[in-house]
Amino acid sequence: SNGAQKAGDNGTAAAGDASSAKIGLLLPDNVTERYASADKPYFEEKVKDLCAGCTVSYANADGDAAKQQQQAESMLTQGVDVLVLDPFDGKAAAAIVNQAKSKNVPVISYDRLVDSGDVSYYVSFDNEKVGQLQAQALVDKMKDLGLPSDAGIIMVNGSPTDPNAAQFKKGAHSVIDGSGLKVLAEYDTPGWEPTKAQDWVSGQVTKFGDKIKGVYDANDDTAGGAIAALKGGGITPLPPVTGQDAALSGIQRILAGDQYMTVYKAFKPEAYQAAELAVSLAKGESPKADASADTASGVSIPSFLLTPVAVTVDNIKDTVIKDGLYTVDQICTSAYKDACTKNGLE
Amino acid sequence: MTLASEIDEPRASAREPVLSIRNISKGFGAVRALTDVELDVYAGEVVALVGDNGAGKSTLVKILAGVHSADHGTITFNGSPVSIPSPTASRELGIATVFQDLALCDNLDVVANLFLGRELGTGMINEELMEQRSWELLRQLSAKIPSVRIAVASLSGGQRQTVAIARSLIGEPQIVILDEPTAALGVAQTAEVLNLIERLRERGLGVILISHNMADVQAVADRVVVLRLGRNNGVFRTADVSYEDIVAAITGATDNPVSSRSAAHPTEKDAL
Amino acid sequence: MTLASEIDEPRASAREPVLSIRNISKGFGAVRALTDVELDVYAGEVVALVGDNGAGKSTLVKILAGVHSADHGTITFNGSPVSIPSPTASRELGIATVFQDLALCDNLDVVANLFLGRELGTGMINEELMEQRSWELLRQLSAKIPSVRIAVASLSGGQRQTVAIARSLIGEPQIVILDEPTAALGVAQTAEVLNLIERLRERGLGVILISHNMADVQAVADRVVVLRLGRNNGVFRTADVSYEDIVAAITGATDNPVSSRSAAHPTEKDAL
Amino acid sequence: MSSSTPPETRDNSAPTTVAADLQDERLTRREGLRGVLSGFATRVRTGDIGSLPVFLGLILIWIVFQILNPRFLSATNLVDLTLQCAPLGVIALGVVVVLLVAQIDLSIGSLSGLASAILGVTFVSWSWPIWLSIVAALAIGALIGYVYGFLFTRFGVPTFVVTLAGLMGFLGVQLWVLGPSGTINLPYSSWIVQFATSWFLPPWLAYTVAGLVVLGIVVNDVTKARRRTKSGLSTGPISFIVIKAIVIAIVAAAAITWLATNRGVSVMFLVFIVLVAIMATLLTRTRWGRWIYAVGGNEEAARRAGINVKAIYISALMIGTTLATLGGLMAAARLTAASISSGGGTTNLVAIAAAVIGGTSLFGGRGSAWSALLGIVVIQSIFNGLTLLNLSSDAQFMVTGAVLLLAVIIDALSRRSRASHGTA
Amino acid sequence: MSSSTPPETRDNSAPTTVAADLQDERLTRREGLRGVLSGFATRVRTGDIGSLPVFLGLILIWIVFQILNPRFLSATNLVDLTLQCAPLGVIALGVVVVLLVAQIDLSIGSLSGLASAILGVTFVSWSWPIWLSIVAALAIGALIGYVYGFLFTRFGVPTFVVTLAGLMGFLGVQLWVLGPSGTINLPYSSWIVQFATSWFLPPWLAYTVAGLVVLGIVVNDVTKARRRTKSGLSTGPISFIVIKAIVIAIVAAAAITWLATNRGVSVMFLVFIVLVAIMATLLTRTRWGRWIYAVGGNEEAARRAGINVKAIYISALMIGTTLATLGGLMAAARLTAASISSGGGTTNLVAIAAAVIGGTSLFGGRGSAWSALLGIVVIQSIFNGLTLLNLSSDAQFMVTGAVLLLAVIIDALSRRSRASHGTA
Ligand SMILES: Nc1ncnc2c1ncn2[C@@H]1O[C@H](COP(=O)(O)OP(=O)(O)OP(=O)(O)O)[C@@H](O)[C@H]1O
Ligand SMILES: Nc1ncnc2c1ncn2[C@@H]1O[C@H](COP(=O)(O)OP(=O)(O)OP(=O)(O)O)[C@@H](O)[C@H]1O
Ligand SMILES: [Mg+2]
Ligand SMILES: [Mg+2]
Repeated sequence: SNGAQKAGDNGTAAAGDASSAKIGLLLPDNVTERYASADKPYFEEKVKDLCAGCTVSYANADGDAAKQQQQAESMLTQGVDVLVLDPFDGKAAAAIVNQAKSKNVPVISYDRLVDSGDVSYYVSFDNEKVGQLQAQALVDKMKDLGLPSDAGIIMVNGSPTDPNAAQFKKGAHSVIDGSGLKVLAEYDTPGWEPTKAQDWVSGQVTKFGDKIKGVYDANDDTAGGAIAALKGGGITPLPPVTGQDAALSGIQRILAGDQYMTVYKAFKPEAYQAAELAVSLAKGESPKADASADTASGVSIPSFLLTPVAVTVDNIKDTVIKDGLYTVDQICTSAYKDACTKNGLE
Repeated sequence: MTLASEIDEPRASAREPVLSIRNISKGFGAVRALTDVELDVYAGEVVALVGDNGAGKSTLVKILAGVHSADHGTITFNGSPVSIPSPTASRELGIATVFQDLALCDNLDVVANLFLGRELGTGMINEELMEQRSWELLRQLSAKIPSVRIAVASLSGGQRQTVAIARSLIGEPQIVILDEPTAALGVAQTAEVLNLIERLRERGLGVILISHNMADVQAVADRVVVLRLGRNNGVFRTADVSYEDIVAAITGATDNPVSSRSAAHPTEKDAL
Repeated sequence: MTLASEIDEPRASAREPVLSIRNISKGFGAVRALTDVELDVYAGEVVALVGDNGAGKSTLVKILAGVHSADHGTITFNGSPVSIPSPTASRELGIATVFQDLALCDNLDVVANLFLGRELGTGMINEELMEQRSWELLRQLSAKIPSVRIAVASLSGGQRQTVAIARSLIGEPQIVILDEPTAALGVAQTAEVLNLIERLRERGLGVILISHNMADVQAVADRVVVLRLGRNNGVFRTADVSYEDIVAAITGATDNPVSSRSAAHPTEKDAL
Repeated sequence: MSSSTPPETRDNSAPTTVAADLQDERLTRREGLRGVLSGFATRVRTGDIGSLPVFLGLILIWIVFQILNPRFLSATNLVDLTLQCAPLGVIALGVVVVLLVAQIDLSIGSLSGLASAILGVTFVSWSWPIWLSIVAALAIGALIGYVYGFLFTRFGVPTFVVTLAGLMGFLGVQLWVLGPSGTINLPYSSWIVQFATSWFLPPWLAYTVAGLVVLGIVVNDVTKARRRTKSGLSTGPISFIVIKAIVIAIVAAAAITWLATNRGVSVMFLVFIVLVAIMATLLTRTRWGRWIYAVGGNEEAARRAGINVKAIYISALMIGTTLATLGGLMAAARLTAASISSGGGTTNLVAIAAAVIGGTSLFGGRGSAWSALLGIVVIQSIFNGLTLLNLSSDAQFMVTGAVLLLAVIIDALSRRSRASHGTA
Repeated sequence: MSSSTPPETRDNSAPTTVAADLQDERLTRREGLRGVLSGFATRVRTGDIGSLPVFLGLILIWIVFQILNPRFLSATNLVDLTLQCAPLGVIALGVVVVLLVAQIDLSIGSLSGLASAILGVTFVSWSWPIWLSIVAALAIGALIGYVYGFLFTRFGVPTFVVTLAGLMGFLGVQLWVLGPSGTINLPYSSWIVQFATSWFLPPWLAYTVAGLVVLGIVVNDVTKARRRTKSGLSTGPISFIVIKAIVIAIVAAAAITWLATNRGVSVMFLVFIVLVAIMATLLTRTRWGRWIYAVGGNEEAARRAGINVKAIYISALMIGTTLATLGGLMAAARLTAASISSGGGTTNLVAIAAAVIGGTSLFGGRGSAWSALLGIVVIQSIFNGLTLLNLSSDAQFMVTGAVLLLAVIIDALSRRSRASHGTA
């Protein structure tokens, strides 16, 4: 690993002047609501805080690796001093790092790791860890419910064309495969489309009926589709369903008792961490990382790794509300008033 | 060149023409299809518009039908100047047109084409009534169409033309324009169309007939207007003019392929 | 009904016909367009195929051109039975066809249409040579086309027909089939096409001419074959037959719209 | 390809009184029920059979999936299938109308997503009454269609490009509307969600409806036959009307009985069918429908016939967009959520493909409202059947492609002879 | 809309020797350079101006983006723009050919993805020599096109549905091929990656190439004029040929000089341009090209003219699929990776839209190879310019839609008068 590079030897236009540095923020897609609603605003907020003269350029790749490359190019054209890159495709994004390197622009790999030894830092939650967390929560819950250890579950994974989905899936399997639970069927949801998940789960309900004792679901949106299918298929009581992203809709479903859990990745600390790092890189500093992560090709990257939290109905208050991700008002809309009262959210 | 005003107007010379066009010009890109053309049509009169291929006859018809707009020139209808921006406007003035390219909807059946834009029935379309009327109309023209419930795409050339002509009989026009109506028709159907034109004249309508068949023209037309290369090239009363004169006006020379052909084949009938 | 064999064969009665079709039938859905039709064409002979609208003339032509396939029947070409599954096969046999619907590519210009499928030049297309030849061909037919570099969509009806006819002059056919070639043509162009037909006959080609214009038929045809409602309805030598006889065979009655019209208008020329 | 037709009996002596439409002696005369059947046989032989082959393809698909997984034709799954068909089917119905005028709407997916976003935001976040949200979404859909129509008829911008711009633009609007909150859950208790997920006709009502429909068909057929006879036209045999009605009644009764063993006939699916039937009536029985076909077949001829071509285009595009929003609302209700990804993915192509597979031409002027129903059932059967097979997602994509191809090849094969019969 | 044309000078006395194509007295006669210019003016007035309006739209877009962000026209960004245009442009070039025969290929995206997967697996995982991987990918592309063509010409299955099946099927194959490893990085040092990312013409070479091209154009024009004169046809004035060459030379030199201040002219972009030029020559100068237009304009007429219509369809579809795979290879090389999401997203629609915006008709028979170049530059300029503007993605989508619409409205507006001049 090359560690941090000096922003000072940046060859582009704004070189040297750290108080008016330009920082590029590249986010991968729009289907996952966290990027637009959390990462971007928090990141910008923190940068403004630390360095009033700095500017943040933002672009979202809408789930297209080539588009992300194009966006990175245009940021380099604009002369950014630091790139904060959340790659849509961690492997393909190596090209972006390469290009940045040739212009002496340091790259922070954000949230997902770019498979390149030239990355300066990595700030993230561990995607495999997320899968493990989801699976572990499901396994534990099913044990709590007194279900036999070989009870049937179905798995609704993420998009087959999304590399991160493969990591969630891998993490989940590492837990489930050892738990004795029986995976009745498994599905990669094209494009993370909730309707696709719904249609698939409907089919499984037809096939397995109430043999389905639990549902592993990779994110909250597809979980919504799965739950609609389970309800439509008349499965009562609803089996526990997992999720991810702590989407507002997911939190509401958890309150209402439709969904068992979601994975809350504290976006705010993550975004803040990335912002701090970006500003110090722009100033030419090279902060010391407290951990490291290995890329797929085995290069160790200095890292700041945050821990994801499983959110169930019991800790909503202590996590998403405490962190200010949502206000109680946002969550407790008229349809969820009763559920909120019941669970002590007011 | 002889202008309309220079020869006797037909029947009632004091009467105003129903339709009168003056100085109409129209260009397509580098080609001037019409240059300062004039034409009058009186009620109860059949005017034949003749001319060589590409003389601009159909272009003139399309201007009257609202398909093209003229580059300049004026159109007077029933004494007042009008503009004809669209086919609907033309129809509303009372002009019914049978186009040379027929303008049928190939995917619709004969009945639907006949009544297109004038469907019968209140609310829902009354198919039975329309089919019955269609058979009547077509029989009147001696059409040989086996079924009126097949798409016009599968009709023969003459059958298609019959359908197009039958359309002009629906509605109450003041002027009927027929652009080469008998080109694809059989002998019997042609005779019926000539009969029809005479019936229209008797009902007091103005008829513009375009045809390359001088026998047909001489049989029914009162006046013959000749276009040549987009310009007026003479107006004749049919009664006063010989076949050779018309052909000479059309081709622009007394020495033309028709005359040389009839010189070479003296046995052929002079009507060719 | 008179069959081909019952009347004298033209010129050389010992010769085989170039093209001979027997018992051809063709149905479209519930409509029988052709029933047991026969026809012979000899080299150096012009056969006129006449009949009412929808008699099945164009259907027969399309069968010979490989556009439709017959339901049954046999086609003999130069003495040997052939099948004509595609237009290419028809062309390769030496049959050139001018279709009633012209079959032009509206988006291509006149030159491209004229030489379609037979472009000149080795490797690249030689546009200049083709344009030059086009002007020659078109002038030969007295065509009044201002530019050969405009899309045929914007040509007049007669201009389009001239283009279609000019196409049949390219290549070396044994049989030329003309389906109503003069329907949209002006008088001069019609005369040129009749001249052309005579030149083709002199070159020893067999010509099938379809026309509703009996004057044209009588001017150039050696034999007249009449179809009526999809069946043979008589074969005549042109020299031996009168206009009235042909019309009677076409309409299936001596008492028909044509005869009643000429009775009512005794002044009209009998050729109508 | 010149297959010989068997000799047909032909009667040369003209009968004394023949219906006005049967007087031509070239017509093969067919009378009575046998005539109807033999006419049908000829049409099958010549490939002139409308959507019959797709229908056969559908049955084949059902049989194969049933063999592969005996749950495929279970009542549960069929009820699911009807629920899956309805939203996309409504969108496909709009596509049919747009295709009939030889235009295309690529933005149906975005519009359905936008509709769900509007429903989510106005109904849930802003607490509007639900009918107002629905009306607002539909009105916006109609307005967008009007704008498309205006741009197309006024400036001549190809609808392909206008609606491509719409695809992007309204995807943006959808993101922006849902922006701050992301996915919005629709309350499970709201009637629109209930309607889409748990309203089913009780069996007695379903039977009654089916009975009324069959009665309506009989009355309609008989009235029509009467009027034809009165106008001196030929009519089919009365026995055919009766047999047709009986067959429909039996099929409907069997379907209802089978579905009733599970949840029954879904109200949402019934709404879809009713919409298709209404559209079919509009298209075949009214001036507007006639003009739609005329404009799609030959715009210039329609214009010369005095038809207001612009109004026809605008109306067709408005129906396309309005039904797309309606379909989007139904999809959101079924999902019980308005999501950012609603209407994304393959919605566009699947809806258009349904219309095309059902038999509507991409080149205008040919097709029927029923093709939306047939097409969407074929496509969703494939998706549904494959889902039950539990394939990995790569295999799933491959098999979907293959089955789709097979379905259309069956269709095409049985039409193949048509070209050689000259109606191509 | 009947704007009056200014009176044109007209000479009724026929000159002594007039070229064969100028003898008709209805023709407005125009001579010399002024004639060329006044002819052009008439064409502008009557809306008969080919792709000029899109071109003006492009310039407008460039000006606006340059005002909004002064880096838009910087050499760096323009070089990036050329690199972004090439892969999709190659795909769009294939689309043009397919659209010319009035067909459509919806699977171009999947095919480009499949090509990148094949490259990744064979070249990287199986260590094939790179040329073999490329040939294999192209061969598979061509084969798929052949199969499409076979299914279409043999069974008459609409290409819309065949290629929709292909879209799904080949996406499946792509996933399956890349299955175990997901994304495969291409070595940065391989020549294909270098070609796509860092091969640029040195300025002297770029100037030489440009000089040769201009020379070629002049020679071609002069030879043509000679041959026309020899055939007794009219020719444009020699001064026009010279002026045209000078203008092209100046524009090319300016562009090269400006790009050379950054990396210079990309070899990949040059390859794209060369492909477009070759295709343009094939389409306008060879029999095959002529027949492509004929089949697209009137299939039946082409068939009756003895053209092997099936072969034409098959060749067009094969070109479409082969260029789609080639574009996919270029995209993969530029991305330096074969990813499971390659060719997904909007690839399909953007490539088709580029062809349409460039002026190729969706209904066949109208368009030119250059429309792929023009269209892709317009679209990528929009995408590129918007990226520079730092918009959130909802705004980005909305603005993309709006700008796209604007670009085509400018085009449509300037053509509006055409209908009233009867060439519609
Ligand atoms: N839409 C158009 N675009 C360009 N030129 C046209 C258009 N329509 C007609 N022309 C040209 O205008 C001239 C006159 O055409 P028009 O159709 O009026 O002739 P016509 O007298 O009807 O001939 P015909 O007897 O052959 O039908 C022709 O030279 C034709 O090429
Ligand atoms: N493709 C088709 N599909 C259905 N019926 C057809 C088709 N082509 C022709 N017919 C029918 O066959 C009959 C004969 O048509 P055909 O075109 O051969 O007549 P024709 O003798 O050429 O008449 P015309 O003199 O009017 O050109 C007509 O009744 C027509 O409706
Ligand atoms: Mg004309
Ligand atoms: Mg005919």
